[in-house]
Amino acid sequence: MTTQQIIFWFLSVVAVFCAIMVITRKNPVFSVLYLIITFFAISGHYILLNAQFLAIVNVIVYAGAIMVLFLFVLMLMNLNKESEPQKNKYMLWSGAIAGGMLMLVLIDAVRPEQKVQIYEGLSGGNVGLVKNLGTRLFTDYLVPFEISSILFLSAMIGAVVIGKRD
Amino acid sequence: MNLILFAGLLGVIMMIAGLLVKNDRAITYIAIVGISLLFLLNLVEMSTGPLVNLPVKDMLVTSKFGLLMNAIILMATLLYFIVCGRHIEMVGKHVPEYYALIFFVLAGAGLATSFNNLLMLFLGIEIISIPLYILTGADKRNLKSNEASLKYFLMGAFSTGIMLLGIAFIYGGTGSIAISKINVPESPLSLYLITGVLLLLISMAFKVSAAPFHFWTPDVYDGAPTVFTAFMATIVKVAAFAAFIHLFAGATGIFPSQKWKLVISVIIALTLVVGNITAVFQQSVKRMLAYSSIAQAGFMMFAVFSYNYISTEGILIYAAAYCFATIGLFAILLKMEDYTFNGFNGLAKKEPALAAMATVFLLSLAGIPLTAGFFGKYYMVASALSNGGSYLWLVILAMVCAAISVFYYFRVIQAMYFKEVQDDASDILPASLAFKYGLFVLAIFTLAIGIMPQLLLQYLYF
Amino acid sequence: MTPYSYLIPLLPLLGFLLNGVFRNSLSKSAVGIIGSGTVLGALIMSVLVFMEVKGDPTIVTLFEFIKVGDLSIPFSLQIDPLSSLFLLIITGVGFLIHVYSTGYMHEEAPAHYARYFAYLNLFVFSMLLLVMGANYVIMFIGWEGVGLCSYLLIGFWFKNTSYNIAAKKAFIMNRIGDLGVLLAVFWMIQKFGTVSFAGETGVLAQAAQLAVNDPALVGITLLLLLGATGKSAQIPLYTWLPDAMAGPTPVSALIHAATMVTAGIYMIARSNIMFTLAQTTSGVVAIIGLATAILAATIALRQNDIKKVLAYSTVSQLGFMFLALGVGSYVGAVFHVMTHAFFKALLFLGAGSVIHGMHHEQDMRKYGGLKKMMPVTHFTMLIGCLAIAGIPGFSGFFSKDEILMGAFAKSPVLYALALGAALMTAFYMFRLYAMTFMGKYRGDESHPPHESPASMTFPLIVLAILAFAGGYLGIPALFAPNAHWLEHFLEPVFAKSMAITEAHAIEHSTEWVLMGVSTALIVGIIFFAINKYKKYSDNGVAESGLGKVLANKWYVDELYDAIVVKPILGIGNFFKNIIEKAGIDKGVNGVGKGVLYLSRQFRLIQSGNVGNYVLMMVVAIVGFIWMVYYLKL
Amino acid sequence: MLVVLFILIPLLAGLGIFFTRNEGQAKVASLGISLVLLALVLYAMYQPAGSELTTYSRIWLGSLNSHFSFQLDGLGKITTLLTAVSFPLIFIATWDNHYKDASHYYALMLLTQAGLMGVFLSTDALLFYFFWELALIPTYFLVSKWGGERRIPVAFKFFIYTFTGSLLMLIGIIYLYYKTPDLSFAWESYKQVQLTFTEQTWFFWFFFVAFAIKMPIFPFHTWQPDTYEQSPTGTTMVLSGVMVKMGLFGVARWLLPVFPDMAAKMATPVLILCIVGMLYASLIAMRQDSIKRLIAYSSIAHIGLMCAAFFVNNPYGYDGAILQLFNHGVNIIGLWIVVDIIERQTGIRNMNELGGLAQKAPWMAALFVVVALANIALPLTNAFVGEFLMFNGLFEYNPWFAVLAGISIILAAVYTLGMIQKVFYGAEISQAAFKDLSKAEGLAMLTIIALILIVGVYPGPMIKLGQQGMEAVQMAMMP
Amino acid sequence: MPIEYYTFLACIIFGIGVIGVLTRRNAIIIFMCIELMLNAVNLLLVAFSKMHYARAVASGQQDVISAASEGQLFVFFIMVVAAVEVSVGLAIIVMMYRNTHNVDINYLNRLKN
Repeated sequence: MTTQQIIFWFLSVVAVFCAIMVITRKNPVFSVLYLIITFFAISGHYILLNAQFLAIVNVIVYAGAIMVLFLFVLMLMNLNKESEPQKNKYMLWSGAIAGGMLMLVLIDAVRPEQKVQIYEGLSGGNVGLVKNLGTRLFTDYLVPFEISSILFLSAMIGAVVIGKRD
Repeated sequence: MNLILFAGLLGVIMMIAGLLVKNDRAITYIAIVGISLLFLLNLVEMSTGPLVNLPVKDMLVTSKFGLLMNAIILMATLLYFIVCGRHIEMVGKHVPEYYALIFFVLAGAGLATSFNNLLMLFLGIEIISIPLYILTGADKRNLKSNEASLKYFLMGAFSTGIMLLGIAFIYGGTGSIAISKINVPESPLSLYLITGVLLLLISMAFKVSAAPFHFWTPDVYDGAPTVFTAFMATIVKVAAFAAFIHLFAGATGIFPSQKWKLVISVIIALTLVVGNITAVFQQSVKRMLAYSSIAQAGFMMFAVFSYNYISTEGILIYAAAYCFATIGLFAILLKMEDYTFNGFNGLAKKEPALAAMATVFLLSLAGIPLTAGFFGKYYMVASALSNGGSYLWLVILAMVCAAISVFYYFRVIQAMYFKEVQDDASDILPASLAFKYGLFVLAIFTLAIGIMPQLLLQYLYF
Repeated sequence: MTPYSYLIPLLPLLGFLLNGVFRNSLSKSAVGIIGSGTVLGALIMSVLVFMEVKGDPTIVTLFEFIKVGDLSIPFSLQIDPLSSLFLLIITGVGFLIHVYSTGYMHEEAPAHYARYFAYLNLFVFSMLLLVMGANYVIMFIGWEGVGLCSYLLIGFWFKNTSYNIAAKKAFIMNRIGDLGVLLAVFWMIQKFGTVSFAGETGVLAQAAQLAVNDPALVGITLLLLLGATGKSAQIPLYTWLPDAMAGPTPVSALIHAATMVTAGIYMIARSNIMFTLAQTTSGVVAIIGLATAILAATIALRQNDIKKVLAYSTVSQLGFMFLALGVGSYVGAVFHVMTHAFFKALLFLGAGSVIHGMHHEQDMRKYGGLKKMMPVTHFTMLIGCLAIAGIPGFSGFFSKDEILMGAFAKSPVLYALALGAALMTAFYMFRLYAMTFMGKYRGDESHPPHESPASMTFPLIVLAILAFAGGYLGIPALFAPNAHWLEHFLEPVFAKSMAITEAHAIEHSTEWVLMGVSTALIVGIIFFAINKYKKYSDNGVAESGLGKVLANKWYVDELYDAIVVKPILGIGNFFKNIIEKAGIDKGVNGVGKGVLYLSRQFRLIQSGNVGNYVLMMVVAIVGFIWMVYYLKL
Repeated sequence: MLVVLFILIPLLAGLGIFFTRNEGQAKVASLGISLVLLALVLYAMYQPAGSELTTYSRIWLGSLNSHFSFQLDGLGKITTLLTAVSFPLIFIATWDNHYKDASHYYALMLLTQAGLMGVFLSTDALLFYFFWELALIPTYFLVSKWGGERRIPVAFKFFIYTFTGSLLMLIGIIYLYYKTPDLSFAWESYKQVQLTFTEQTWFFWFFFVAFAIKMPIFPFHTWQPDTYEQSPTGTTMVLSGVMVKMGLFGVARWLLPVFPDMAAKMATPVLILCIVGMLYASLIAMRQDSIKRLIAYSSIAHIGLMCAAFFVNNPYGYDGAILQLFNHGVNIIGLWIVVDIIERQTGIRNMNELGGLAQKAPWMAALFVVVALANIALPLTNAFVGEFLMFNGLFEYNPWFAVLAGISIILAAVYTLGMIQKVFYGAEISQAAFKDLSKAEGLAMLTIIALILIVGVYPGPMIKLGQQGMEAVQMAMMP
Repeated sequence: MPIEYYTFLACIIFGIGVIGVLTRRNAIIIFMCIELMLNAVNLLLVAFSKMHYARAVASGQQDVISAASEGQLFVFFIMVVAAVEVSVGLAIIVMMYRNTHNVDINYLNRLKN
């Protein structure tokens, strides 16, 4: 049991546990908080897979920005009480079963014949460093990078068109 | 790739125009000018090549198919603006924003027809979808519009998740997200690839509203403001199909294999049956058209099912036929005060010209000869049969469904020509001259393609 | 003259067209002249042709009618002894009846008067075509043509629905027979590749090569026989003839006594060789003939409508002719056709004259004592009765005797039965005579009967002469050897058959005895009948027992109605109401309904709940993954 | 070149007439056009086969190798002649009828004629399908706009029924296209298609069903009586006189030469279907009260016989059928003309409520009787020649079939004479005034009767024409 | 450390997300579950990128990082899109809430059949 394995297992357990909590908590606020923890765990995985830059971005963007946004909205609608009436049992179980089925089928589908080792030791190289990614991003991936600006523009307009009171 | 660039640009221009110009009609004119420019640019690109060359690093690829698809999309949009512009102005306060969003969607469509990398596909689909979420909800006071928008958003996001999982697995399988690299890799990773492709296929099926991933379509089309429904049901759907075809045109490594054929054939069968049969009993023409768009998607899926040169030609003709006819019908529907079939009663008396053109569009959708729709269906069936007699059952099913489709398309004709108009019938909004000419052009296109499909296809062959 | 023989049918056709097209503009006299004149012309032509006729047939081909593959059917006419003889009978009797009609139909409105003569001419045309046709198809044209004309003439007074129904019945019964002829023709085409009578390649020549009772031959002849029974009113298709008396009396005389009904005999005589070879069929022919003769005679015993009596007697006489054909005495048959044409036409016209005199009263019970009031009619009628009864010296005697002898030659039983029929004939004919002319007048005195105009009595006289003298064309060898002119005349037609059937020569002694016996019996019956009915008075006692059955014609019509007509109509209703409406059409509409039903159900899947939508999508995804991974392809 | 005019003239004229507002103009114009067309067709009759005038071919869909190719061969001659003859007749006979939006009515009629001409002339499968539908669409509008009270559902049933059949045929057309040696829609290359047994079976039935629905053959016939009853009579004449012949024509042109072996194999089932249909329809016709339905069912019986004759695989059947194809068209139009007059004047369709018309309208009665007699194939009428040959062919194939089918002759006599008796004879039921034939109607009827008698007495030329038409079939079926 | 550990982990988290979408009624929670799905995908991509790096090293190519970095860059773009979706999605939800004072998807049933 090497250290990485210990860390891996630890992070995985945390991630899965919190994910389950996310979908089971009655109170939306708790869900958000658990989701944030999940994201932290996943960031941990990123570091383990030496994607340091992504790990940081994940924490900042997701856990930081997005989740806070969620939190704001929840507060704004003050749904922070345990307001949500439960779905009827039938829907609940059928949903759970269907999702579980999907999970199992996926897992089974992607079980390879023989094992593919992905790392021995932390010798990760500099793939995940800002330098490497940055150069790639602004050379090969320039076009998509620029184009994503259109996305943001439309999101902005969307905020205006939908959000603006009139 | 001009399209992407300039469409984005025009979007921005519209936003600025929104600040400067206060008159909605002027906005519409600007938009029409803009779209015409885009169309001309596309023609230029078709003949002489792109105006500006971006350093695409083979993220994008221009193909004759893609350019022709763009041309169809742009022409359709142009006519759409001409016949529906007035109604876009009526939706709400943010007219320039609506146009801007539409232009962004066109940029996405441009991506969809020219991507050479799954990342670009992903971005394209998102750029198409996100403005649509907004347009769907554009009629803010209307609860149906809200509901449609939220449904569309939730399910769209879900399908995005599926698509991303698929792309991730493809990446896992091939170590790349470039389309050209998608081919069967050495053993241990092939499983990832298959799963990935399947999930990608499913998410695309969602975007083109093929059963059993069609559930969002009727509700969203019904709830959205009718103008935007027209846009979604025609241009956007065609763009999605372009992406679909383009994807499998590139990924020849794994397509077509019997497994995929089976999967797709099941999807087609479900789509045809659900779309056609459910449409029969609808009372609102708008919702009927939503289901008919599902049914037509079932036919277009044939192009994916049997990917060959016939289906490439076919999807072009089908796209054009479907776009023009459906836009025309929606345009006429927009003039109606009541969207039920009875609203059409006696239209031939009140507006013979409209009725005649509506008849042309309906016949085209039903696939009657002398209209473009016939050749659309013809090519689809032909592409399926050109690979031999296996899957004959699918073709027969398709034909039976085509016969069923007559049920609901001809209900409109019967209403227009043979039903007497009741005295309490709500009369129809006045139709401007531009509107009539626009419709007329649509009808002419429908008939022209129906008699001489080459007019459209020639470009592929020189 | 023979090359122009196509003018013979053409003239009446011309008359038909003139009278038909200008029926509103022509005056009655003009109509009568055109109608009778054309037929007279035809008669003259026929006589001229008759003069020239020799043993072997002459064919006059007009044009190619049908030419398909190697089958060629020319539109050609044939002149030979048989056809020329029939030509004379048809045109002769036809002419007389036209003349008679000018008087008889005189009360009709001009338009209808013209229509009547048009039909009559059309009939003569078809009949001539029938006997002149040089192949079975042309014959068939005439064959159906006469059927049509009889239909038109029976329903001449079309205001009266029962007449129309009688006409319809006649046509349909004939159609049944026609189908038989048609099938026979097809069979011939298949077997012989041609339909022409004459020539080495002709049907008859080829048939002559076949073995006795060759199955194809039997089949063909049986089908022809079906046709003949239809046209000549034999069992089982005879019931239309008595109803056909709905038509004007001259029509009954011409069509339903003298000419059309003999078409069947003509056809069988024409194809005699086939029948001779197909002995099975000949047997059937003989039996049918005899049965018909007896059945009809029994019915005639108890009829009170004068025309009905004559109608049944016609059926019975036709039965005699069939018997003759069956026993192979073709000459006898044709002979009887001729004599019968004379005396039966005479009788009908006489009856017509009586009816005309009695203001269209046909019930004999209302007659009586007309002897003085209509002397000419009475006298001619008497000759007719004697002739049909077969009193020696009158024409009927010779022909009937020849038939009886032929029957005896085959078997005494046939002879006995036939004789019985002949006796009944004598009885009912003199019952008719007595009830009509003897005793005292039973009709209403207010308008007493009167003798008919000359235009009507003249034909009666002519026919009376013929009815008396006609027989001397065929004097049996018994009286004077080789005096049988008719036999020699028709010899070439029947040569082949005669060669096959070994002639049973009956010793003259037996022949004398038989003749004596029959004559004695007949005379006895006649006196019995006269005595029984000259004092006839209508004692309103209803018929009972056998008499009732006879009066009701053995209930044959009712039987047919029950076993044929009703079931067919029933099936028709079943198809119309059950299979069509509730079966096929419901099924077709059911498809549409089914689609609507499905549609209603499918709409419910679109529940409007996002949760359900996503759920179904997930399930579908699972399903597809399962398909791809676990479905072995 | 000339043949293109056969299609173009009515097409363009039809489109033009749409915009005339005045009924008289439309009437005169359409009659004139149809007469011009008749003249052209008659002229073309005398052109030798394959001459410049009677053939036309231009590339149409390059990528599909489909041609705009028309040819006037023997088969085409008979059918185009029928089309060209019947339309003037119909226009003349219905001269006194008045329609609302008359211009549209006449325009649609001419469009129908264009479609029919195209069907009969095109030698390119795709083109054939095009015109097949083109002929259908205007009819749909004609029926459901100017028809009787139940016109809309009835017309719709008719349309969807036929459309479904033709879609099956479309599958067949496309499939065969990919089996042709040179990937073309030309009739010639379709005849060279080689198929496996299963393929043949499938597509033979696809084509047959499409044609059988059009003819119609039992049990695909249920659209027909309703449609005939509900359509405006002019349209009914087109439908029963010419349009149902499309099915028979299709059999002769696209079924037998393309699937000769299968046609020979499947002859017996097809014949059984036809003969059952004949008896079935005749028996139902006997029980009809509506004169229109009676004629409709009798037409089913006759069509069944023709279809059967196409499958007996001997020259008698073929020539008889092709000849009868013309005769039946002429005769049934004659019947409808009179029915139309009666219904227009009395408004009655039920025969039991009619009667005694022979007194009021003697000429109409006389002429009708002639046509009716032709309908039951009396000798010296045109139908006799045709039916004689057809039954002969049937007999050659199997005597028992001939016997069974022959029963329908008797039944035909029963119901036809019944109709005559109920309608024209007997006492006058209604005392209302009844006009005899008008000049126009008389002209039409006399023309028809002239045709009946000429063909009936001297059928040689028509038979020759038909034989030319069936040469291709015979070559394919009996090499 | 074999790759399927990570694939399994990703699939599990993804599945949990799906289950969440299916079982919850609160639109916001559902949306969060979708974010969970996206994160699972991100994790998967990063793992794959690491795997491809290892394979490249093992097979001794000189360009060891290009394949690997593609995956990570893709994750970057996914985050971009996610951000956009969130902004739009929350806007829509808020609009909905304004009109109905409710974010329960079971009340979205005006449009059906």
